[in-house]
Amino acid sequence: MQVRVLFFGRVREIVGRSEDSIELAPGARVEDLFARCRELHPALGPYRASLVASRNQEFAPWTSMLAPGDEVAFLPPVSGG
Amino acid sequence: MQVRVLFFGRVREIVGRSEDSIELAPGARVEDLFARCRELHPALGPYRASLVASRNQEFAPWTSMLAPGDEVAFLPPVSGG
Amino acid sequence: MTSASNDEIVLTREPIDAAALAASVRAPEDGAVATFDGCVRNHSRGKTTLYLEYEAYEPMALAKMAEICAEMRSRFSIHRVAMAHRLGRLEIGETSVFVAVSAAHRAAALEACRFVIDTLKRTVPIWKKEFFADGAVWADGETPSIPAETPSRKAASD
Amino acid sequence: MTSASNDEIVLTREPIDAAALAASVRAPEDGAVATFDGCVRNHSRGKTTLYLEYEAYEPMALAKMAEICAEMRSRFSIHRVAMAHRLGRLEIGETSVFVAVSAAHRAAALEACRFVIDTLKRTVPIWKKEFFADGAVWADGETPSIPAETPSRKAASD
Repeated sequence: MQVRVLFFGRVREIVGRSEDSIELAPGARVEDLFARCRELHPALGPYRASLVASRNQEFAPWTSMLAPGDEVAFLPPVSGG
Repeated sequence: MQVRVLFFGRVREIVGRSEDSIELAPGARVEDLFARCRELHPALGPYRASLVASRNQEFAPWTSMLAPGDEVAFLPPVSGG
Repeated sequence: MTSASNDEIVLTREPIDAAALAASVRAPEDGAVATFDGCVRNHSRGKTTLYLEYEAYEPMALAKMAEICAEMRSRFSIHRVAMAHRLGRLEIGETSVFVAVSAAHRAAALEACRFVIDTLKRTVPIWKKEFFADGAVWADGETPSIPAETPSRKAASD
Repeated sequence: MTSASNDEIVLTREPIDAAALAASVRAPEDGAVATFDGCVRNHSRGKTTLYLEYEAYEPMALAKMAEICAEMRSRFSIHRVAMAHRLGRLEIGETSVFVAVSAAHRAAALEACRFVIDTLKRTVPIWKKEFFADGAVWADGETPSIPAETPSRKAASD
Protein backbone atom coordinates (compact mmCIF):
# COMPACT_ATOMS: atom_id res chain seq x y z
CA MET A 1 0.00 0.00 0.00
CA GLN A 2 1.07 3.59 -0.52
CA VAL A 3 1.03 6.36 2.09
CA ARG A 4 1.94 10.04 1.89
CA VAL A 5 4.48 11.39 4.36
CA LEU A 6 5.01 15.09 5.09
CA PHE A 7 8.10 16.80 6.53
CA PHE A 8 8.23 20.12 8.41
CA GLY A 9 10.84 22.36 10.00
CA ARG A 10 14.11 20.70 10.90
CA VAL A 11 12.91 17.36 9.50
CA ARG A 12 12.08 18.96 6.15
CA GLU A 13 15.58 20.40 5.99
CA ILE A 14 17.21 17.06 6.83
CA VAL A 15 15.16 15.17 4.27
CA GLY A 16 15.54 17.91 1.67
CA ARG A 17 11.90 17.79 0.61
CA SER A 18 8.50 18.53 2.11
CA GLU A 19 6.69 15.34 1.15
CA ASP A 20 7.10 11.84 -0.22
CA SER A 21 5.09 8.78 -1.22
CA ILE A 22 6.19 5.53 0.41
CA GLU A 23 5.23 1.95 -0.46
CA LEU A 24 4.65 -0.27 2.58
CA ALA A 25 3.51 -3.83 3.19
CA PRO A 26 -0.10 -4.25 4.33
CA GLY A 27 -0.40 -4.13 8.12
CA ALA A 28 2.42 -1.61 8.49
CA ARG A 29 2.35 0.76 11.45
CA VAL A 30 3.56 4.34 11.89
CA GLU A 31 6.85 3.06 13.32
CA ASP A 32 7.42 0.92 10.21
CA LEU A 33 6.96 4.01 8.05
CA PHE A 34 9.50 5.90 10.14
CA ALA A 35 11.97 3.00 9.81
CA ARG A 36 11.58 3.17 6.03
CA CYS A 37 12.12 6.94 6.04
CA ARG A 38 15.26 6.46 8.14
CA GLU A 39 16.62 3.99 5.58
CA LEU A 40 16.12 6.61 2.89
CA HIS A 41 17.45 9.50 5.09
CA PRO A 42 19.83 8.12 7.78
CA ALA A 43 20.30 11.63 9.26
CA LEU A 44 16.76 11.33 10.68
CA GLY A 45 17.86 8.66 13.17
CA PRO A 46 19.05 10.89 16.02
CA TYR A 47 15.80 12.89 15.94
CA ARG A 48 13.46 9.94 16.53
CA ALA A 49 13.08 10.59 20.27
CA SER A 50 12.06 14.22 19.77
CA LEU A 51 9.44 13.57 17.09
CA VAL A 52 5.74 12.88 17.40
CA ALA A 53 3.72 11.33 14.64
CA SER A 54 0.44 12.44 13.12
CA ARG A 55 -1.88 10.31 11.02
CA ASN A 56 -4.51 12.05 8.92
CA GLN A 57 -3.89 15.30 10.82
CA GLU A 58 -4.33 13.86 14.31
CA PHE A 59 -1.51 13.09 16.73
CA ALA A 60 -1.07 9.30 16.65
CA PRO A 61 0.89 6.67 18.59
CA TRP A 62 3.86 5.06 16.85
CA THR A 63 1.95 1.77 16.97
CA SER A 64 -1.01 3.09 14.93
CA MET A 65 -1.93 0.85 12.00
CA LEU A 66 -1.74 2.52 8.60
CA ALA A 67 -4.23 2.30 5.77
CA PRO A 68 -3.70 2.96 2.06
CA GLY A 69 -3.71 6.68 1.28
CA ASP A 70 -3.00 7.79 4.85
CA GLU A 71 -1.26 11.14 5.36
CA VAL A 72 1.46 10.84 7.99
CA ALA A 73 3.87 13.43 9.35
CA PHE A 74 6.80 13.21 11.78
CA LEU A 75 6.60 16.46 13.71
CA PRO A 76 9.50 18.15 15.53
CA PRO A 77 8.71 19.91 18.84
CA VAL A 78 6.25 22.69 18.03
CA SER A 79 7.29 26.33 18.52
CA GLY A 80 4.42 28.52 17.39
CA GLY A 81 3.38 31.60 19.30
CA MET B 1 -8.89 73.61 63.58
CA GLN B 2 -10.47 73.39 60.19
CA VAL B 3 -10.39 70.35 57.87
CA ARG B 4 -11.77 69.80 54.39
CA VAL B 5 -14.06 66.83 53.82
CA LEU B 6 -14.95 65.39 50.40
CA PHE B 7 -17.97 63.29 49.43
CA PHE B 8 -18.24 60.86 46.48
CA GLY B 9 -20.83 58.59 44.92
CA ARG B 10 -23.71 57.58 47.17
CA VAL B 11 -22.32 59.68 50.04
CA ARG B 12 -22.20 62.77 47.83
CA GLU B 13 -25.85 62.23 46.92
CA ILE B 14 -26.89 61.80 50.57
CA VAL B 15 -25.02 64.88 51.70
CA GLY B 16 -26.13 66.86 48.67
CA ARG B 17 -22.72 68.42 48.10
CA SER B 18 -19.25 67.25 47.10
CA GLU B 19 -17.21 68.97 49.81
CA ASP B 20 -17.40 70.87 53.05
CA SER B 21 -15.18 72.65 55.60
CA ILE B 22 -15.61 71.48 59.19
CA GLU B 23 -14.37 73.08 62.40
CA LEU B 24 -13.05 70.56 64.95
CA ALA B 25 -11.41 70.73 68.36
CA PRO B 26 -7.63 70.17 68.41
CA GLY B 27 -6.81 66.48 68.85
CA ALA B 28 -9.82 65.32 66.85
CA ARG B 29 -9.61 62.03 64.99
CA VAL B 30 -11.17 60.82 61.74
CA GLU B 31 -14.03 59.22 63.70
CA ASP B 32 -14.79 62.55 65.38
CA LEU B 33 -15.05 64.19 61.98
CA PHE B 34 -17.46 61.51 60.83
CA ALA B 35 -19.58 62.01 63.97
CA ARG B 36 -19.76 65.73 63.18
CA CYS B 37 -20.78 65.00 59.56
CA ARG B 38 -23.48 62.63 60.83
CA GLU B 39 -24.89 65.37 63.03
CA LEU B 40 -25.10 67.61 59.97
CA HIS B 41 -26.44 64.81 57.72
CA PRO B 42 -28.20 62.13 59.81
CA ALA B 43 -28.89 59.99 56.70
CA LEU B 44 -25.17 59.11 56.70
CA GLY B 45 -25.53 57.01 59.85
CA PRO B 46 -26.56 53.67 58.31
CA TYR B 47 -23.63 53.81 55.84
CA ARG B 48 -20.88 54.03 58.45
CA ALA B 49 -20.03 50.30 58.34
CA SER B 50 -19.56 50.30 54.56
CA LEU B 51 -17.30 53.37 54.39
CA VAL B 52 -13.54 53.65 54.55
CA ALA B 53 -11.77 56.88 55.34
CA SER B 54 -8.92 58.57 53.55
CA ARG B 55 -6.72 61.28 54.96
CA ASN B 56 -4.67 63.37 52.55
CA GLN B 57 -5.41 60.89 49.74
CA GLU B 58 -4.27 57.76 51.61
CA PHE B 59 -6.56 55.19 53.18
CA ALA B 60 -6.54 55.86 56.92
CA PRO B 61 -7.86 54.19 60.09
CA TRP B 62 -10.82 55.81 61.83
CA THR B 63 -8.52 56.49 64.77
CA SER B 64 -6.07 58.63 62.75
CA MET B 65 -5.32 62.01 64.35
CA LEU B 66 -6.23 65.00 62.21
CA ALA B 67 -4.18 68.14 61.61
CA PRO B 68 -5.33 71.57 60.47
CA GLY B 69 -5.91 71.70 56.72
CA ASP B 70 -6.23 67.93 56.30
CA GLU B 71 -8.25 66.62 53.36
CA VAL B 72 -10.49 63.75 54.48
CA ALA B 73 -12.98 61.66 52.50
CA PHE B 74 -15.48 58.95 53.52
CA LEU B 75 -15.40 56.53 50.62
CA PRO B 76 -18.16 54.08 49.68
CA PRO B 77 -17.12 50.65 48.35
CA VAL B 78 -15.19 51.26 45.12
CA SER B 79 -16.59 50.02 41.81
CA GLY B 80 -14.21 51.12 39.07
CA GLY B 81 -13.27 48.89 36.19
CA MET C 1 -1.63 62.62 32.75
CA THR C 2 1.56 60.58 32.69
CA SER C 3 3.67 59.38 35.59
CA ALA C 4 6.98 57.47 35.61
CA SER C 5 8.73 57.07 32.26
CA ASN C 6 7.35 53.66 31.32
CA ASP C 7 3.96 53.96 33.03
CA GLU C 8 1.12 55.82 31.33
CA ILE C 9 -1.71 56.49 33.78
CA VAL C 10 -4.79 58.27 32.55
CA LEU C 11 -8.19 59.44 33.81
CA THR C 12 -10.21 60.92 30.99
CA ARG C 13 -13.69 62.10 30.06
CA GLU C 14 -12.99 61.40 26.37
CA PRO C 15 -13.30 57.97 24.68
CA ILE C 16 -10.30 55.74 25.37
CA ASP C 17 -8.28 54.85 22.24
CA ALA C 18 -7.47 51.23 23.11
CA ALA C 19 -5.52 50.51 19.94
CA ALA C 20 -3.28 53.55 20.45
CA LEU C 21 -2.57 52.58 24.09
CA ALA C 22 -1.81 48.98 23.11
CA ALA C 23 0.61 50.23 20.45
CA SER C 24 2.22 52.68 22.88
CA VAL C 25 3.58 49.96 25.21
CA ARG C 26 5.22 47.98 22.41
CA ALA C 27 8.96 48.07 21.77
CA PRO C 28 11.49 45.97 19.82
CA GLU C 29 12.68 44.20 22.98
CA ASP C 30 9.17 42.97 23.82
CA GLY C 31 7.83 39.55 22.90
CA ALA C 32 4.38 39.96 24.40
CA VAL C 33 1.65 42.54 24.91
CA ALA C 34 -1.38 41.62 27.02
CA THR C 35 -4.40 43.90 27.19
CA PHE C 36 -7.66 44.06 29.10
CA ASP C 37 -10.58 46.16 27.89
CA GLY C 38 -13.51 46.62 30.25
CA CYS C 39 -16.57 47.72 28.32
CA VAL C 40 -20.11 48.76 29.18
CA ARG C 41 -22.47 45.77 29.01
CA ASN C 42 -26.07 46.18 27.89
CA HIS C 43 -27.38 44.27 30.90
CA SER C 44 -26.80 44.05 34.65
CA ARG C 45 -28.80 42.63 37.58
CA GLY C 46 -31.05 40.94 35.01
CA LYS C 47 -32.10 44.29 33.57
CA THR C 48 -31.32 46.31 30.46
CA THR C 49 -28.68 48.93 31.15
CA LEU C 50 -29.20 52.31 29.49
CA TYR C 51 -25.84 53.89 30.30
CA LEU C 52 -23.31 54.30 33.12
CA GLU C 53 -21.73 57.18 34.96
CA TYR C 54 -18.31 56.97 36.60
CA GLU C 55 -16.85 59.41 39.10
CA ALA C 56 -13.48 59.37 40.85
CA TYR C 57 -11.58 60.96 43.69
CA GLU C 58 -9.20 61.97 40.95
CA PRO C 59 -5.86 62.80 42.63
CA MET C 60 -6.15 59.80 44.97
CA ALA C 61 -7.22 57.53 42.09
CA LEU C 62 -4.15 58.57 40.07
CA ALA C 63 -1.94 57.96 43.12
CA LYS C 64 -3.44 54.49 43.66
CA MET C 65 -3.01 53.63 39.97
CA ALA C 66 0.65 54.63 40.22
CA GLU C 67 1.01 52.42 43.32
CA ILE C 68 -0.44 49.49 41.38
CA CYS C 69 2.18 50.04 38.66
CA ALA C 70 4.97 50.10 41.23
CA GLU C 71 3.70 46.98 42.95
CA MET C 72 3.34 45.22 39.58
CA ARG C 73 6.94 46.05 38.69
CA SER C 74 8.12 44.51 41.95
CA ARG C 75 6.21 41.29 41.17
CA PHE C 76 6.58 40.81 37.41
CA SER C 77 9.31 41.32 34.80
CA ILE C 78 7.48 43.73 32.59
CA HIS C 79 8.50 46.60 30.36
CA ARG C 80 5.77 49.22 29.87
CA VAL C 81 2.27 49.73 31.25
CA ALA C 82 -0.64 51.86 30.12
CA MET C 83 -3.76 52.08 32.25
CA ALA C 84 -6.68 54.36 31.49
CA HIS C 85 -10.07 54.82 33.17
CA ARG C 86 -12.93 56.78 31.68
CA LEU C 87 -15.08 59.13 33.79
CA GLY C 88 -18.48 60.72 33.16
CA ARG C 89 -21.28 59.22 31.11
CA LEU C 90 -20.54 56.06 29.08
CA GLU C 91 -22.79 54.43 26.49
CA ILE C 92 -23.20 50.69 25.91
CA GLY C 93 -20.10 49.17 24.28
CA GLU C 94 -17.73 51.97 25.28
CA THR C 95 -14.48 51.21 27.09
CA SER C 96 -14.52 52.13 30.78
CA VAL C 97 -11.05 50.80 31.63
CA PHE C 98 -8.12 49.69 29.51
CA VAL C 99 -4.84 48.09 30.57
CA ALA C 100 -1.90 47.19 28.32
CA VAL C 101 1.34 45.58 29.54
CA SER C 102 4.42 44.66 27.51
CA ALA C 103 7.15 42.22 28.51
CA ALA C 104 9.85 40.04 27.03
CA HIS C 105 7.82 36.91 27.84
CA ARG C 106 4.14 36.06 27.82
CA ALA C 107 3.63 34.89 31.40
CA ALA C 108 4.77 38.20 32.89
CA ALA C 109 2.61 40.26 30.51
CA LEU C 110 -0.50 38.15 31.12
CA GLU C 111 -0.11 37.90 34.89
CA ALA C 112 0.72 41.58 35.30
CA CYS C 113 -2.29 42.61 33.20
CA ARG C 114 -4.57 40.53 35.40
CA PHE C 115 -2.94 41.89 38.56
CA VAL C 116 -3.60 45.46 37.41
CA ILE C 117 -7.29 45.05 36.69
CA ASP C 118 -7.98 42.91 39.79
CA THR C 119 -6.18 45.39 42.06
CA LEU C 120 -7.70 48.45 40.43
CA LYS C 121 -11.18 47.11 41.17
CA ARG C 122 -10.31 46.65 44.85
CA THR C 123 -8.30 49.77 45.65
CA VAL C 124 -8.85 52.71 43.28
CA PRO C 125 -11.46 55.26 44.42
CA ILE C 126 -13.77 55.22 41.40
CA TRP C 127 -17.54 54.70 41.54
CA LYS C 128 -20.01 53.46 38.95
CA LYS C 129 -23.69 54.35 38.78
CA GLU C 130 -25.90 52.15 36.61
CA PHE C 131 -28.91 53.69 34.85
CA PHE C 132 -31.91 51.47 34.03
CA ALA C 133 -35.34 52.26 32.62
CA ASP C 134 -36.79 52.16 36.16
CA GLY C 135 -34.09 54.11 37.97
CA ALA C 136 -30.41 54.23 38.86
CA VAL C 137 -28.24 52.44 41.44
CA TRP C 138 -24.68 52.74 42.61
CA ALA C 139 -22.90 49.47 41.77
CA ASP C 140 -22.08 47.11 44.61
CA GLY C 141 -18.42 47.74 45.18
CA GLU C 142 -15.48 46.41 47.10
CA THR C 143 -14.37 47.87 50.40
CA PRO C 144 -10.63 48.62 50.25
CA SER C 145 -8.48 47.20 53.04
CA ILE C 146 -7.45 49.73 55.63
CA PRO C 147 -3.91 50.02 56.94
CA ALA C 148 -3.17 49.15 60.56
CA GLU C 149 -3.76 51.64 63.38
CA THR C 150 -0.32 53.14 62.95
CA PRO C 151 -0.25 53.31 59.19
CA SER C 152 2.89 53.48 57.14
CA ARG C 153 2.46 55.19 53.79
CA LYS C 154 3.85 52.11 52.03
CA ALA C 155 1.29 49.69 53.44
CA ALA C 156 -1.63 51.93 52.69
CA SER C 157 -2.21 50.69 49.16
CA ASP C 158 -3.08 47.12 50.07
CA MET D 1 -10.36 31.22 7.05
CA THR D 2 -13.24 31.22 9.53
CA SER D 3 -14.72 28.30 11.43
CA ALA D 4 -17.70 28.15 13.78
CA SER D 5 -19.90 31.23 13.99
CA ASN D 6 -18.22 32.90 16.96
CA ASP D 7 -14.67 31.63 16.42
CA GLU D 8 -12.37 33.33 13.94
CA ILE D 9 -9.31 31.18 13.23
CA VAL D 10 -6.70 32.47 10.83
CA LEU D 11 -3.33 31.46 9.39
CA THR D 12 -1.96 34.23 7.20
CA ARG D 13 1.17 35.39 5.39
CA GLU D 14 0.01 39.02 5.61
CA PRO D 15 0.50 41.29 8.66
CA ILE D 16 -2.06 40.62 11.41
CA ASP D 17 -4.40 43.56 12.11
CA ALA D 18 -4.60 43.21 15.89
CA ALA D 19 -6.90 46.21 16.43
CA ALA D 20 -9.40 44.89 13.87
CA LEU D 21 -9.43 41.41 15.47
CA ALA D 22 -9.86 42.88 18.96
CA ALA D 23 -12.79 44.97 17.69
CA SER D 24 -14.32 41.96 15.93
CA VAL D 25 -14.94 39.97 19.13
CA ARG D 26 -16.72 42.82 20.91
CA ALA D 27 -20.50 42.96 21.28
CA PRO D 28 -23.01 44.90 23.42
CA GLU D 29 -23.48 41.95 25.80
CA ASP D 30 -19.75 41.80 26.60
CA GLY D 31 -18.14 43.45 29.59
CA ALA D 32 -14.58 42.36 28.92
CA VAL D 33 -12.17 41.77 26.07
CA ALA D 34 -8.75 40.24 26.81
CA THR D 35 -6.06 40.08 24.15
CA PHE D 36 -2.61 38.60 23.79
CA ASP D 37 -0.19 39.82 21.12
CA GLY D 38 2.98 37.79 20.58
CA CYS D 39 5.55 39.88 18.76
CA VAL D 40 9.01 39.33 17.33
CA ARG D 41 11.68 40.29 19.88
CA ASN D 42 15.00 41.78 18.76
CA HIS D 43 16.98 39.32 20.91
CA SER D 44 17.01 35.62 21.76
CA ARG D 45 19.58 33.25 23.29
CA GLY D 46 21.63 36.34 24.21
CA LYS D 47 22.01 37.32 20.56
CA THR D 48 20.54 39.91 18.24
CA THR D 49 17.71 38.46 16.18
CA LEU D 50 17.53 39.59 12.53
CA TYR D 51 14.16 38.09 11.62
CA LEU D 52 12.05 34.94 12.02
CA GLU D 53 10.41 32.46 9.72
CA TYR D 54 7.33 30.46 10.69
CA GLU D 55 5.96 27.41 8.91
CA ALA D 56 2.92 25.27 9.71
CA TYR D 57 1.28 21.99 8.85
CA GLU D 58 -1.60 24.18 7.81
CA PRO D 59 -4.72 21.98 7.76
CA MET D 60 -3.70 20.25 11.00
CA ALA D 61 -2.82 23.58 12.63
CA LEU D 62 -6.25 24.99 11.77
CA ALA D 63 -7.90 21.84 13.15
CA LYS D 64 -5.90 22.09 16.39
CA MET D 65 -6.75 25.78 16.75
CA ALA D 66 -10.44 24.90 16.36
CA GLU D 67 -10.06 22.18 19.03
CA ILE D 68 -8.55 24.77 21.39
CA CYS D 69 -11.58 27.01 20.83
CA ALA D 70 -13.95 24.13 21.57
CA GLU D 71 -12.05 23.13 24.70
CA MET D 72 -11.96 26.76 25.86
CA ARG D 73 -15.73 27.03 25.46
CA SER D 74 -16.21 23.96 27.62
CA ARG D 75 -14.03 25.50 30.36
CA PHE D 76 -14.90 29.21 30.34
CA SER D 77 -18.05 31.32 29.87
CA ILE D 78 -16.87 33.30 26.90
CA HIS D 79 -18.58 34.88 23.92
CA ARG D 80 -16.32 35.26 20.89
CA VAL D 81 -12.74 34.28 20.06
CA ALA D 82 -10.32 35.41 17.39
CA MET D 83 -6.96 33.68 17.02
CA ALA D 84 -4.51 34.41 14.22
CA HIS D 85 -1.00 33.12 13.52
CA ARG D 86 1.33 34.61 10.93
CA LEU D 87 3.47 32.42 8.64
CA GLY D 88 6.51 33.17 6.47
CA ARG D 89 9.13 35.82 7.23
CA LEU D 90 8.50 38.24 10.11
CA GLU D 91 10.52 41.32 10.98
CA ILE D 92 11.31 42.59 14.48
CA GLY D 93 8.22 44.06 16.18
CA GLU D 94 5.69 42.29 13.96
CA THR D 95 2.88 40.24 15.48
CA SER D 96 3.34 36.47 15.12
CA VAL D 97 0.26 35.44 17.06
CA PHE D 98 -2.80 37.31 18.28
CA VAL D 99 -5.66 36.13 20.49
CA ALA D 100 -8.77 38.11 21.48
CA VAL D 101 -11.55 36.77 23.71
CA SER D 102 -14.76 38.51 24.78
CA ALA D 103 -16.96 37.60 27.73
CA ALA D 104 -19.57 39.06 30.03
CA HIS D 105 -17.06 39.05 32.92
CA ARG D 106 -13.35 39.70 33.20
CA ALA D 107 -12.16 36.45 34.80
CA ALA D 108 -13.49 34.30 31.95
CA ALA D 109 -11.98 36.55 29.27
CA LEU D 110 -8.57 36.72 30.97
CA GLU D 111 -8.35 33.01 31.81
CA ALA D 112 -9.58 31.89 28.40
CA CYS D 113 -7.07 34.17 26.65
CA ARG D 114 -4.25 32.64 28.65
CA PHE D 115 -5.54 29.11 28.03
CA VAL D 116 -5.52 29.73 24.27
CA ILE D 117 -1.96 30.97 24.02
CA ASP D 118 -0.55 28.40 26.45
CA THR D 119 -2.30 25.53 24.66
CA LEU D 120 -1.42 26.82 21.19
CA LYS D 121 2.26 26.74 22.08
CA ARG D 122 2.02 23.10 23.21
CA THR D 123 -0.23 21.55 20.59
CA VAL D 124 -0.42 23.45 17.28
CA PRO D 125 2.01 22.23 14.57
CA ILE D 126 3.81 25.48 13.81
CA TRP D 127 7.59 25.92 13.77
CA LYS D 128 9.78 28.97 14.21
CA LYS D 129 13.27 29.47 12.76
CA GLU D 130 15.38 32.25 14.26
CA PHE D 131 17.88 34.08 12.05
CA PHE D 132 20.96 35.63 13.64
CA ALA D 133 24.03 37.32 12.14
CA ASP D 134 25.97 34.05 12.55
CA GLY D 135 23.35 31.63 11.32
CA ALA D 136 19.88 30.26 11.90
CA VAL D 137 18.37 27.77 14.35
CA TRP D 138 15.01 26.11 14.79
CA ALA D 139 13.55 27.27 18.12
CA ASP D 140 13.47 24.79 20.97
CA GLY D 141 9.88 23.66 21.01
CA GLU D 142 7.47 21.64 23.05
CA THR D 143 6.67 18.02 22.29
CA PRO D 144 2.89 17.57 22.08
CA SER D 145 1.38 14.81 24.22
CA ILE D 146 0.42 11.73 22.28
CA PRO D 147 -2.91 9.98 22.74
CA ALA D 148 -3.01 6.51 24.28
CA GLU D 149 -2.37 3.43 22.16
CA THR D 150 -6.03 3.20 21.18
CA PRO D 151 -6.63 6.87 20.55
CA SER D 152 -10.00 8.52 20.56
CA ARG D 153 -10.22 11.53 18.29
CA LYS D 154 -11.44 13.64 21.19
CA ALA D 155 -8.43 12.98 23.39
CA ALA D 156 -5.98 13.68 20.63
CA SER D 157 -5.73 17.41 21.23
CA ASP D 158 -4.19 17.20 24.64
